[in-house]
Amino acid sequence: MFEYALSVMIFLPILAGLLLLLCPVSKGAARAIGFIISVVILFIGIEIFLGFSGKSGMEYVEHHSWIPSLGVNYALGIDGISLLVLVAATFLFPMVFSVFKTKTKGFYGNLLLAQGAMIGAIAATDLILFYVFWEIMLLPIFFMIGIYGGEKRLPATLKLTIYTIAGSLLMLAALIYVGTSYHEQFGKWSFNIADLSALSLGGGFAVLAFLMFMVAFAIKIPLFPFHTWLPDGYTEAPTSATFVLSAIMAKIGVYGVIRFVIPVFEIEFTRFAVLFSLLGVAGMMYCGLAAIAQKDMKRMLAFSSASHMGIIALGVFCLNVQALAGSLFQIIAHATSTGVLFLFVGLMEERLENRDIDSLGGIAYRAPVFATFFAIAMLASVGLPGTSGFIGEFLIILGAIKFSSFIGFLAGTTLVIGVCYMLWMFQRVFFEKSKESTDSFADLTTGEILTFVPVILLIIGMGIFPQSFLEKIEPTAQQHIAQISAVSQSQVADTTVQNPGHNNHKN
Amino acid sequence: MIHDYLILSVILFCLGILGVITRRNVFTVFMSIELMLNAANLAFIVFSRVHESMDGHVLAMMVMAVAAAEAALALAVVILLHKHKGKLDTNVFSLLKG
Amino acid sequence: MEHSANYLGLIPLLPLTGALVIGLLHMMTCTGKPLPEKLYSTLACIGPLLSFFMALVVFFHLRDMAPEDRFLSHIAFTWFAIGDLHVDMGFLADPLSALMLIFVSFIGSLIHIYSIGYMAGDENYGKFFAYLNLFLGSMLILVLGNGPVVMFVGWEGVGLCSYLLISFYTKDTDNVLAGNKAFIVNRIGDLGFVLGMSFLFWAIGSGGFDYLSLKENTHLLTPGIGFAVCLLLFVGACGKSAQIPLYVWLPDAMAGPTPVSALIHAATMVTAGVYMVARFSFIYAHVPAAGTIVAWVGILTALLSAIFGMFQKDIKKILAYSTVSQLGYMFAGVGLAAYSAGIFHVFTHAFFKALLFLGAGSVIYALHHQQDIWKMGGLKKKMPTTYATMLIGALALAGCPPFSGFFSKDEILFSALASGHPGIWFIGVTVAGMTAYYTFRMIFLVFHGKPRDQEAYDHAHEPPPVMTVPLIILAAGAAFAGVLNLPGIFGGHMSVSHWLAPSLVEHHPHASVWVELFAMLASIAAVVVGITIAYKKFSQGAEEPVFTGFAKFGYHKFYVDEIYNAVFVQPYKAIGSLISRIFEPNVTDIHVKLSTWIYKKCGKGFKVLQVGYVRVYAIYMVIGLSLMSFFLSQSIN
Amino acid sequence: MHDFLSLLPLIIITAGAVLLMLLSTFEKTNVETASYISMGFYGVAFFVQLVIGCGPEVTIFDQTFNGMLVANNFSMAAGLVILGCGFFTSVSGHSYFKVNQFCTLEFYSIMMFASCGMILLTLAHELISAFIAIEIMSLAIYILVGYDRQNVKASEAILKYLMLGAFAGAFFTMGTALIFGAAGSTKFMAIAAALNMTGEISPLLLGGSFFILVALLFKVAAFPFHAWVIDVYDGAAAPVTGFMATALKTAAFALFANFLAMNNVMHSGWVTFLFYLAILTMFGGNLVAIGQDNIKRMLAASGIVHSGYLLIALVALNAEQFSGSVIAYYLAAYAVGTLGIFAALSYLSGEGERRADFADFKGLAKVHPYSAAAITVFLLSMAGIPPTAGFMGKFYIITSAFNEGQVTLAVLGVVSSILSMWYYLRLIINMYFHEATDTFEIQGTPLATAGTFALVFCVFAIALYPVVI
Amino acid sequence: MFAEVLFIAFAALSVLGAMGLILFRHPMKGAMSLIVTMISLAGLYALLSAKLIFVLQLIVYAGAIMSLILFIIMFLNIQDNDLPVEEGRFLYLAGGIAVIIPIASFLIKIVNGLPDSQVTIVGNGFGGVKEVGLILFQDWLLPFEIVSLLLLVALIGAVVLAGKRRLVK
Repeated sequence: MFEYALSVMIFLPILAGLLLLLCPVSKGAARAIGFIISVVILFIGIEIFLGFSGKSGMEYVEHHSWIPSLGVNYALGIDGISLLVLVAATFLFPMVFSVFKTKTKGFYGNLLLAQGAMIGAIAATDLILFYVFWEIMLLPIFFMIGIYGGEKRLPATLKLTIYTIAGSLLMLAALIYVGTSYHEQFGKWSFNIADLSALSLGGGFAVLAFLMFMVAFAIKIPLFPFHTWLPDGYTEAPTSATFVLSAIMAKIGVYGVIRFVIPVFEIEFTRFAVLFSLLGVAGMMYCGLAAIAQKDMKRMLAFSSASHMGIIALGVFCLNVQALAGSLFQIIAHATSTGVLFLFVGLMEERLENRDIDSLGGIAYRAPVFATFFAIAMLASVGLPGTSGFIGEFLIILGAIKFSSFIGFLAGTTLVIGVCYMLWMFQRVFFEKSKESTDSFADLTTGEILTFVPVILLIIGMGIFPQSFLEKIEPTAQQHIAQISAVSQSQVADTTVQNPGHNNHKN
Repeated sequence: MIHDYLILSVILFCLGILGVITRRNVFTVFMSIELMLNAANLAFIVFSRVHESMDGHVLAMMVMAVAAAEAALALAVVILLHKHKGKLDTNVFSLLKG
Repeated sequence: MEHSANYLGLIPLLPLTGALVIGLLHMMTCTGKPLPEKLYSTLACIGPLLSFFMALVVFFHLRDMAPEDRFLSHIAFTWFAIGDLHVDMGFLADPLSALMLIFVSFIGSLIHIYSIGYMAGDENYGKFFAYLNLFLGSMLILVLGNGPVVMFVGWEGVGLCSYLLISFYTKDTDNVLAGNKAFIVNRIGDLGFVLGMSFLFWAIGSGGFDYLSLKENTHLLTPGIGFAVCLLLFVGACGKSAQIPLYVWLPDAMAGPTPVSALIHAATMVTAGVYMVARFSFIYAHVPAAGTIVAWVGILTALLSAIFGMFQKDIKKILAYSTVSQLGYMFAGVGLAAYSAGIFHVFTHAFFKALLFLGAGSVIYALHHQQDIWKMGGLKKKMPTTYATMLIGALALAGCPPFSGFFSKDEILFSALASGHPGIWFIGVTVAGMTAYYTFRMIFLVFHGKPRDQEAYDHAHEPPPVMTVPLIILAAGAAFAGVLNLPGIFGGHMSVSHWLAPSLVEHHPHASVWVELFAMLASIAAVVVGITIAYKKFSQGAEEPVFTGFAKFGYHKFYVDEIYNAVFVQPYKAIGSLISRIFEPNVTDIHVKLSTWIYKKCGKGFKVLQVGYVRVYAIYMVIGLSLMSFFLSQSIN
Repeated sequence: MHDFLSLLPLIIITAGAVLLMLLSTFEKTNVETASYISMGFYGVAFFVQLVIGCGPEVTIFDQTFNGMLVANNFSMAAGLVILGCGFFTSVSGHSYFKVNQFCTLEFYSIMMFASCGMILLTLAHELISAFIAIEIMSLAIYILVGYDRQNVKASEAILKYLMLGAFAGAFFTMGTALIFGAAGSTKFMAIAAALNMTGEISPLLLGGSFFILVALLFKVAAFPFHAWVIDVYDGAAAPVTGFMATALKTAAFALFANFLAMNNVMHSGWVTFLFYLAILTMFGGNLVAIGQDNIKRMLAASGIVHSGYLLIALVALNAEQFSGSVIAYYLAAYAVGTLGIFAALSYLSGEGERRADFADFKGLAKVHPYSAAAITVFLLSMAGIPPTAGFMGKFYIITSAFNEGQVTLAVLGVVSSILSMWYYLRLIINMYFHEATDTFEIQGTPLATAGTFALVFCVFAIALYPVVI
Repeated sequence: MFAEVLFIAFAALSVLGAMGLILFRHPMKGAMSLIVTMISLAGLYALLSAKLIFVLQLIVYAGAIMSLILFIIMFLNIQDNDLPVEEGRFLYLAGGIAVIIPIASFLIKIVNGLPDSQVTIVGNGFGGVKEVGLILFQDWLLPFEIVSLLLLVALIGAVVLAGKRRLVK
């Protein structure tokens, strides 16, 4: 039954999405179909999560030949790295269908397409297949922003699309380079990630290819200074698209780094780890600082999301198992906190048609349930212990300290920076005197409460019982780190990475 | 001696190019192209003579045939253009640009 | 030897459950018809009282064990484990935490009861109790946690609750700002805590990241890392316990309801820093230099806030500064490795400060939220119970023998002198005098003399018993708690110190009885001087003075808030807007803008080249050809 | 017998052309019938071509034709593409000429003659036959371009194309003459033999092959011989533009590849030259395309860019074991996308092609969602976004470039496709993200619409089952 | 010797004719000078023993094609004021020459790299009708056949483009 679970998860939403786009279906029916499909996917996702044994290998493997002459396969599988990302991509979608009632069928269709493509990108173990899904998932987002976005959507869409496509095309070149190198070294074609990790690359172009990969992922994550598409994109996008972008798509960027870059480019990765971790930290601080000055709630959250992504990326670059596991955990924690915050803002926007922080106020008195939920998600996003946000951030900071005390210190400042803008925003929007614009704000309906309660419970549950998640990802994370440290010790024993003191000096 | 023939062919060819790029009269341009074809023909004949094979002659004949066909079409086009504008200046036809 | 006690987990869980239940009830009903207050108050008090009861059980359980293995632990579940890092959601009760546990739950319960009266009629009655329960639960986690990470949960939890409670009256922007400030400043401290924890883990944490394992591995700690860890942890303590330079949030935190001030800012949350340093005594003992820094920071904080306290006119602000000042003492104590003295001061301070705050609350309650002491006066007659209890509290705070404050404070000052820090001792004695002065300044202005605001005075009355009874209980504690740690000089056995000894790594300075006596007399003298001056100046209906010179400087708290605002807050916001207005669109985005610009220009340029003249196209071809031929003719010779 | 079978598609097409030519003398036959007839012939020829398949390499009628025609997998695939292009052009012509009534029966006849020349071109392994085939193709295309005699733009287009085409043809003859002088023959086999003898390209051969390359580069609109293509595409009718953009390019590249792959010496001699030209072509094309507001002009410019990619494939081809599969696949992918757009344009652009600019298609998605979606698919395919055929094509080309060590070219190819995103997206944005101001009435027959959707299917089918490789 | 003199004469004539083509403003004069070039080229073919081509050059090229061109020129009745005013023609010429020099020098370099040899008129039927015809129909059957196709296309094209249009509905 679950032999083809991954394929079903990929193609069920894609086919349903295409059907919605192509067939004349009413708005409500489209939403219902989308909801049902996403719930089905959710159940399969839960089943996969529960059935996942947590050993370090791939599970739920599917393998079919696609382009034999180049060794490209339709190969799917899930391991500890992809599991949580997959969970994020499956768990959160039903909410979108349940919360946003007013969109057209094309919107729901695109949403389904995005989900299918994302699951495809997460589950693919073949680089080319991954790339295919990676590109496909941008398309629905493109249309969603362009058609349903805000006032200034056109430049934002263009910027986002061209930016990300530019990145991914560079990645295409890099991954083909990797494939041909494999062909040269082993005499046969393969783009399977397990095979490719056996590659030993060297020389100038390896570095270039590595950087191309990294740029592609850095744009998607987005890592400073490649984040400039994000504020406009996130702000102008319809909220559910923002949610998809922030909660899942950005994570696939991080996931890509872990899955595809680390195993193939161990040496380059260790060599550049300091640089990239600095970028991660710089992005965290930069976006965090930028967030405080925002007047638009969504834009503020956009910067906040970028800021958190900086931390998550940092965890990947720290090259130890705590930070890596922290990042993986934070992937889903961030999806449930910041992602859900975007949904909340979307709700507010739907009700008030206003996101301007200064013109809001006193929502907590009108909508206590909403305010409470918002506060919980917000606290999770600032990493309060007992919520999902803490575990990941703590592990990342812990790992960063090991990696370099200076970077660790800077990473720690996220605790302060995040809380500043969040509290200030919360104060101005939810507290203080209620204003005319918010007088009519209605609290969450029962349906909406039912939608959000699972997530809220997940936020808290993941904060209290993270081990059930961590134990599934730990073996793979251990294996990854073992692999990279073996290589880095044998080949670049004297590089900067091993010596935090030296890093301090360098920075 | 062969050199002289070939150089003559080159000169004619280059004069043909010159005609194409410097003149605006449709007729002159077409005739310049004919001149280039003739230069090529001369080269065919010369090489044919060098290799002492008559393949070059056949090739030259083919080129003549092609030239004839092209000329036929070109003249039809000239008539067409003349009907439109009454002029044979290539610069007159610059609606499509940018 | 494992002493397991499953019920340990219940102690924090009970108030937390209460918080959840009350919170849900309140959330669901607050827009409609509110539920009866009785329901909330009953629900709210069950948890803390049960916790207190269990704390007593823990205490007696521990007492029955041999002193050297007096600990109970309970590991609920593995919280998270990655690589070497293994963190359990576990609880540890040893003498130190048991002591904290008892008074936290005890005072917590009392404050809950007091709040029933104080908050009566508030529209957010339920919310208040939910927060209060949540706060108590977090505090209990903090105290009971078996390792730094679990402690951090409570640590952040109380920070959150203090934010929620300080900004309880959310309609007023200032309150929310005060709450924000508290949370943010606390977070700065937490940053230190987290970093300290991380360093600690990488240094000695691989064998287990709970106190007991860490204690066993302390010898692995290198002095350098140890020093860093101590300082970083102390930064955390500074944040939570309001020490220089992070004390600024505490006075502002008085914006919350008065029971909150009592609970958070007297008895429990602010002492967390002291508790933490004592908890890590095994590390601080390892690095004495760090302890000295802690002590100096503490005593300077004491001095600074005593100065501020002398000039305040808001009754709660006075108490707030006195809290900061007393916390300074505590840090001086724990910094000088007199952990038990410090903890004992925490203990006594909890009683008298809670008492004072609740008493102040009564006054404020009676005067309809009037907090300015220059608008009070002569309340002695109207509110005798309050007056009597507060007087006891004031005497304890001032350090008058034989009240509790005297013994605990004296213990600290004595160890300062004995361990060879006369500077600290001297400042400590001075601060004692100042404390006496401003405490009695408050007492005299509020209760003595003539009423300054006749109308308010006329309406003033003693609060209901639900509020006065806790006052009386606390007064008893404030008066007699000192007995628990009576030094040998008075024939006592230092019971608290002995009780705490297994949990702490401390060395007792040995000094002669004369030194002890001298120290005691000196501080008594200082107190007497302080009270006398206060009596002279304020007992007979003094009028509000206009501050000038140093007094004005002191009244404005040396303009520290303004300086912080100018040095940190405004630049922070300025950087934020600089980034988002100028940097983001013009600098970071420059590669996008530039490439777009070049791209468009090129497009225009090539559009021009497409002139539409066929001859020109031929010329392009020929130019291309001729360039190519030029290069090709280079290749043939 | 196989020799004859290999020529059968060519014969069928020629027969069709002649038949239509004869029919045109009868008043009774109308244009629609003619388009059905041509569809039929194209279809039959396509399937014959498909069914015959091919062995590795067959010299057709070795004795009679003296080894001038060689069929192989590559020519077979290119032939399929050309026939497919012809078929779909007839399909879109059917609708187009319902609205734009300047068509006569000869249109289809000439188109089939053009296809005939193209197929000859894919088979030709001899220079003068190739030249004649080029001329058959070109003359036919000239006629098609200028078919609308009332339209001064069409006449201008034919003038430009004819003049420059003949100019390039003159270079081809000169090149042939020089090669004839160097090798004593114009057959590829003989030239290859001569090259193998010397081991390097002699100056005379260099000059000759240079001129031949120039002519071919002109035909494929490589930089700097690209300027004509934009104006000519603009001036020609949409179906014609589609046809010349795809089939002509396929045929020209077939000859190009066959010529270069004649042997290793020839190929390696020109690698550097083509390397720079590929770069220039890609970037030049992109920069031209950026500024265009007219869809056909943009597509013309993007065609230049695609020629650039194909030049990469030429640089990276392996002359020792030439299969041409990468080029053929890319050509097919490109053809499907481009034909699709032109098919859509031929029923959407209205009478006299009044909707030609990007802005004219604002809000198309609101009125004709399916057509807009189809155009989007084609554009994405041309932009190389998976899972379309264009992506696979690009993937193969970059892979082959890497595999032959042409790293720089591969990377620059990628950079160029980044640059090209803008103008492809621009049309999509216009169609989807604006409100409709036009009613977009569709006159004519539904055939072109059907053809468009068939091509959408092809885009995905080719991508997901890359049979050619 | 005689051949050389003839070559020089023909070459000079042909170059002069070509220059006339480029320089004369009126296409009629250009066409006349092109005919000069073609005839002198025919002479050169004769010198190269290409008898058939010599004949064809005279008949087909100089005769048929050029008279067709002349006919059209006269048919269109081109007046002086119909002609483009080509200002700066000589400037263009100078620029054009500058552009062409690399091409020319490239070609001349190639030519100079070839071994030179004398050309004498060969008898023995080289270039005769029969010999060329045999080759044409034996070796070059394919080009010959497809040229017919080409001519057919050109024919139809001329009809379509310049002929009388009858629209078929």
